[in-house]
Amino acid sequence: MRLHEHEAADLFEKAGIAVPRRGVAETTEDALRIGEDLGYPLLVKAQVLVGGRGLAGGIRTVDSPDRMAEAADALLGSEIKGLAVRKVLVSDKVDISRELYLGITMDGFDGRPVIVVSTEGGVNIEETAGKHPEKIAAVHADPGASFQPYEARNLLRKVGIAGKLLVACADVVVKLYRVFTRYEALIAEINPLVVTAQGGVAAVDAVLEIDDSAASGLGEAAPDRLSRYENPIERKGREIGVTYVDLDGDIGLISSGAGLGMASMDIIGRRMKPANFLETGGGITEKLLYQCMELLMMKRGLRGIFINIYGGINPIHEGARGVVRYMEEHGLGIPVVAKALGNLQEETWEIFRSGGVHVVTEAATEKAVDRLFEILSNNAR
Amino acid sequence: MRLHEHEAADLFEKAGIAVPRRGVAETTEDALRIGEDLGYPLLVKAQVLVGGRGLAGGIRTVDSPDRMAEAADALLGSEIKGLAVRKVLVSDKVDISRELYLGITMDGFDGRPVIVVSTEGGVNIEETAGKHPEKIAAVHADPGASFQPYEARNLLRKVGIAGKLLVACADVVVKLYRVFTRYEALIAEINPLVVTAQGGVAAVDAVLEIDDSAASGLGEAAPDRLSRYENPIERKGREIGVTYVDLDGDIGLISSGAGLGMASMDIIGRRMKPANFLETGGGITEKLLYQCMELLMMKRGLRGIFINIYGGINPIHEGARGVVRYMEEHGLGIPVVAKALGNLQEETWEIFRSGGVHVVTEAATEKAVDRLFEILSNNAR
Amino acid sequence: MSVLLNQDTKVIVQGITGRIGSVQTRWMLSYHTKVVGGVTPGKGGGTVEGLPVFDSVEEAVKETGANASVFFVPAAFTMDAFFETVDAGIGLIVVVPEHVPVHDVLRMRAYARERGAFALGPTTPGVLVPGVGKMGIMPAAMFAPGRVGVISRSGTLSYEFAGILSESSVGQSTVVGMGADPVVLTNLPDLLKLFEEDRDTDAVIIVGEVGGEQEERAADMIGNMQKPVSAYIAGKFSPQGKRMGHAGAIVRGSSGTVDAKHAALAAAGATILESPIDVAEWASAHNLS
Amino acid sequence: MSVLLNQDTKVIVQGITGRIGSVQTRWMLSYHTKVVGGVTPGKGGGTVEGLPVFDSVEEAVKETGANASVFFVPAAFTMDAFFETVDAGIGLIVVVPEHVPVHDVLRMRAYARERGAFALGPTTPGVLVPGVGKMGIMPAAMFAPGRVGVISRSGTLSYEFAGILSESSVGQSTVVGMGADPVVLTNLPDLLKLFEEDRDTDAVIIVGEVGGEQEERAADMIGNMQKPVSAYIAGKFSPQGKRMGHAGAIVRGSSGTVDAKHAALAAAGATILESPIDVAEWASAHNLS
Repeated sequence: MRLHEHEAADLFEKAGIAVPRRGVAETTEDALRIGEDLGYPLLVKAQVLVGGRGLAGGIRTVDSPDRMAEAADALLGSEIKGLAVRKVLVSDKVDISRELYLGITMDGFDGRPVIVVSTEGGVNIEETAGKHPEKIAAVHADPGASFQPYEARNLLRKVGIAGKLLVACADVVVKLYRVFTRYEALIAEINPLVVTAQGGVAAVDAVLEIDDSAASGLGEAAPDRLSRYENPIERKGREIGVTYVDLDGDIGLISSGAGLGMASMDIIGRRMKPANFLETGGGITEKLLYQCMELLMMKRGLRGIFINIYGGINPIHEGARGVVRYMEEHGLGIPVVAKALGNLQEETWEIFRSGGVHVVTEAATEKAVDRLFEILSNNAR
Repeated sequence: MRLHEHEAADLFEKAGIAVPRRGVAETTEDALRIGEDLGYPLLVKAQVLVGGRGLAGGIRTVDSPDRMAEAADALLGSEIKGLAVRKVLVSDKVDISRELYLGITMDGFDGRPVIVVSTEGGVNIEETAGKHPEKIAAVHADPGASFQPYEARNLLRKVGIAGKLLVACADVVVKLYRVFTRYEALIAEINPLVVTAQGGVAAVDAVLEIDDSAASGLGEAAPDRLSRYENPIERKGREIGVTYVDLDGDIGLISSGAGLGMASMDIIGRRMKPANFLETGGGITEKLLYQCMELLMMKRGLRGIFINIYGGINPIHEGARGVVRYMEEHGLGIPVVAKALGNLQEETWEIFRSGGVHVVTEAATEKAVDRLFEILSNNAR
Repeated sequence: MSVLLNQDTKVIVQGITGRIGSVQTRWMLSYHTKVVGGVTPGKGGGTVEGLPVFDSVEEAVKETGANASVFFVPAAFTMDAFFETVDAGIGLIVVVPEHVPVHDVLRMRAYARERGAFALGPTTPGVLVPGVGKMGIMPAAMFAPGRVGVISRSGTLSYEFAGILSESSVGQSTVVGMGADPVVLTNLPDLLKLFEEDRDTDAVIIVGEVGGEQEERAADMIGNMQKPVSAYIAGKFSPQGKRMGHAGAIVRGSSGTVDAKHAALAAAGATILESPIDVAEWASAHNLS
Repeated sequence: MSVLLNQDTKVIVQGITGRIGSVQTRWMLSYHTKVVGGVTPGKGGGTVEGLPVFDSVEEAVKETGANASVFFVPAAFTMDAFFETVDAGIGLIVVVPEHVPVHDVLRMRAYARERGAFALGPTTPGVLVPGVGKMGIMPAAMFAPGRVGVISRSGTLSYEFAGILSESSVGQSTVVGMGADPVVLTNLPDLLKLFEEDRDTDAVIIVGEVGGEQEERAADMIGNMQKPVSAYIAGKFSPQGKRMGHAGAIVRGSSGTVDAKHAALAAAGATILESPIDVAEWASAHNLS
């Protein structure tokens, strides 16, 4: 779960990292009130969970209440890269003498967090990696151990940071690493980490992505997880405990694993368009698949449904009952093809067939998708 | 710094350990109000930082508002082992089916925390160690690493704890260890850890001693450290940054180290009585020793003062100036003997002598104490 | 022989008294796996499917001689169970649970490496050797004995590939689920090495997916292998491919896309499978049936 | 030779630019200690008392060949500096600061042991070898060269004992401050071993105090020593003897009182000194002047 900038900034500040004075506004009036408190000039930043916000016009500098009103009016309620702007962060405009980059993320292959610093802040680290790899330094941290200031200083010295700045930056690195471990983050990033005209160091942006599996994570600070799903079907999916991602096709998909779901989408995508990605994980019950059918049917204009499930940890016969019960109660009017293999596959097929589901008994998803394509082609004729 | 039971209980509860419902009262009215909220029977426990409170009459069971009023009246404002009772903890009286012991402390020699469990709760662990060593089990934890539930279960199994209780107790052990590390404790103890009639596990007492050097320790939860010094001179000592312990003799003592202070007391104690223990640590300045003199003179009836300081890390000549300035400004009327050796000792002697301090230049504290004894004997004649 | 699991593997089931643990124990037993007992703290002394239940792994090992363990414990207790199991000297641990916190996995991984234990998962279907046994949740119906090894990041896709192979009369030597998490307990190159060294395996299929760097970092190993390797990468049109954040990949310039993985694998000499069904043709071309 | 510090010891001062660090550097230099540089992060490039200041220990070691370090850094930064120093390969570390958090000391101690570094403190006056040099804050005036070793838990009492000995014309081989904290980086028995093995030491004085178990746990070592040992324990009338909590001591049945320590030491063959001044007589009885 990725936090909004203002949420991340609060956690960074709580950890002792300097963050510019700021306020969050949902209305232009709020923004003006914050402006009055803080004094101009100020930055107004759209709170949307997407990269490249600045280039997309989501960050504005304002030097008066009039400009503030203009900016807030323009941003609030607008869309940036398809995401609705519900809040703006109003923040002190810091006098910048230098911009640095600081990021911590998981190195999945190494199995350790990696801490990356660069003297090129405010731009994509990928860009720097391409153009000026010598301006980047990275070090791995040991899971379970703390990351000490001297390790941060050794890292920073590799990109030529020295003197008072060395100590000030090392302090931020250590504190950000503490945030990273404390909240069980997958990414913690400050870009840019700004050296102010006064010689201080401040986090002018704040990125924090928390591991969804980490219960201990945010504790009381936890924002409402469901509230970040702006698509109503996705939110509903989260509520019932499945991963649903809305797409713009018309073939509904239920799969019992992420890999199988991705492969199914890839195969559907060759000749048709998937309406969604849905994976149940290992928690299939009759009720869950009934609810998955409800979820799929929330979307208008589906032409067909493909169910691709395996009976490993999942009792697929129970799942089949849920699908069939939904079909009996609602009468879909569109074809359903199911490939269901593994433990208790024969029972499962029987249940599916009893409800009018087209059952494919071969292992290859390709064959099942072919079948759905044929049925839809025949129907269209 | 040792926390009061009610402070420790709050931290234990915050960590997820079950603690009986309770309230803290400073007046009998408060106690009665809490009694009304919780319902009788209840325990009333004097909040004093001393062991053996129960045997000294500091814990009472009350089954009605009348008895509550009696108990609160009797305890509040009384003294237990010389300590004033300012607060009582009013707590649910749990139905006890079994009492266990759980304690975590530093093993200074091993350099690791040691976790001790016993099936004999509610009594001194020393007593159990003497009578039933087989009912005690202990394990060391690795500093920096977490202590996992299975390690707790392995420990508890050694004293025969099994079944549901095994899992419930292991949970408490792990949580108490988390408290121990989180707050940088020197001691964390639950005695007794009670198995209730309903099969739950609850902390019926709560002991937590925090390392005074650990800044990160309590954070916002930190109680006012000064407020725990009930003796006004001790509190003042803490304020100026020295360790002062009030005693009932009449020879004032200033020493620049704990070992030297203890040895000085031991030597004074052979023929005279020390009025206090005072050690400055490594922070001597002119001002500090001036303040130390003020501190000493807060106590009535001093017959003489012995200053025993070394110039290693301390600029003792500056300290001497502070002493002499105090004497000049206040005119003590009692003899002061100083032994001051080490860096800049000659300058120091000169300053002391200029203010009428008797200077001893030999290394043995014994000699200096002899000198003070002689002076006092001569004066008495 | 086979990879990881063989006739000498004696398995305990951790979380055996749970709903899933007890059902899966039955499935493992019916596949003739040598399951010798189970562990659930606080429930020691009971039995499940006729097997003894112990309070601790230590006890289970002492009483049964177990040398492998499969986990059906809740995600929140997985790290505890893992440390306990490694400490008890168990050499092979299959961590089936999903949603184990990633920071826990880092520590479990370091713990296992320092102490020489081998582990799969989290979020793995486990390991299955047709005709010998299985640790985990793989549905027996999909598998047939043979000489092709399968390593899969996805549980369900490992069944899919085994199923397609079996239908084409291409049996499997061992099928291993690596685990689908961003950090897994054993990396792809280490698993490839086991298959390369296994005398009962003639060829290996990698079933990967978008994200992470496992496939790219396996290129060196693949380049050095004698046995033919094919690879399928799911997620070309994936809307959600778990991005592990640019900062990590930047260190080595990897991007984790399907295209990047295809390029790295192909350059190393692996055959790229565009769709799972293509594996049948590849197997036939290499005379693996 | 001598214990810990000798002619080959090249010392850096961490926190050399601080008020205490710079003054003590001057005192150490004036005692002819081979101080070769200092470290203060962020102040690299400057000089103190003519010595170069570095940003990191690594650099300091590279540039000066230092093999020992003495700390005058704030308590809160001590753990950081300690890890850095151990990592830089320094073999002897003297941690002068007081008020270092005990939980930090536990980790520092484990870190040093795992990596083979030797460390004194925290809250130690350091180590002094009369005529050779000193690391720490011991005031030179109190010491004279000779053949008696002193190990003290208290800084000021180490000066007191050295002073009494020197006045009695009994010189010292090496004086070591163990550190006054409840947990120290090196235990008493390990220090005793160094003195037992030192060819320049004929006898050893232990200056202990109430609390903890160092003296009791040294009994075995003392029992095996060839050289005479005497011991003084401060705090008979101490109102504050740091009690480390009964639960720890209970494990081994120790109580940490002066009487308990006297009993254990006497049983091991050490001479008990009732007052510091008694050390002169003991030295004379053993012909140590």
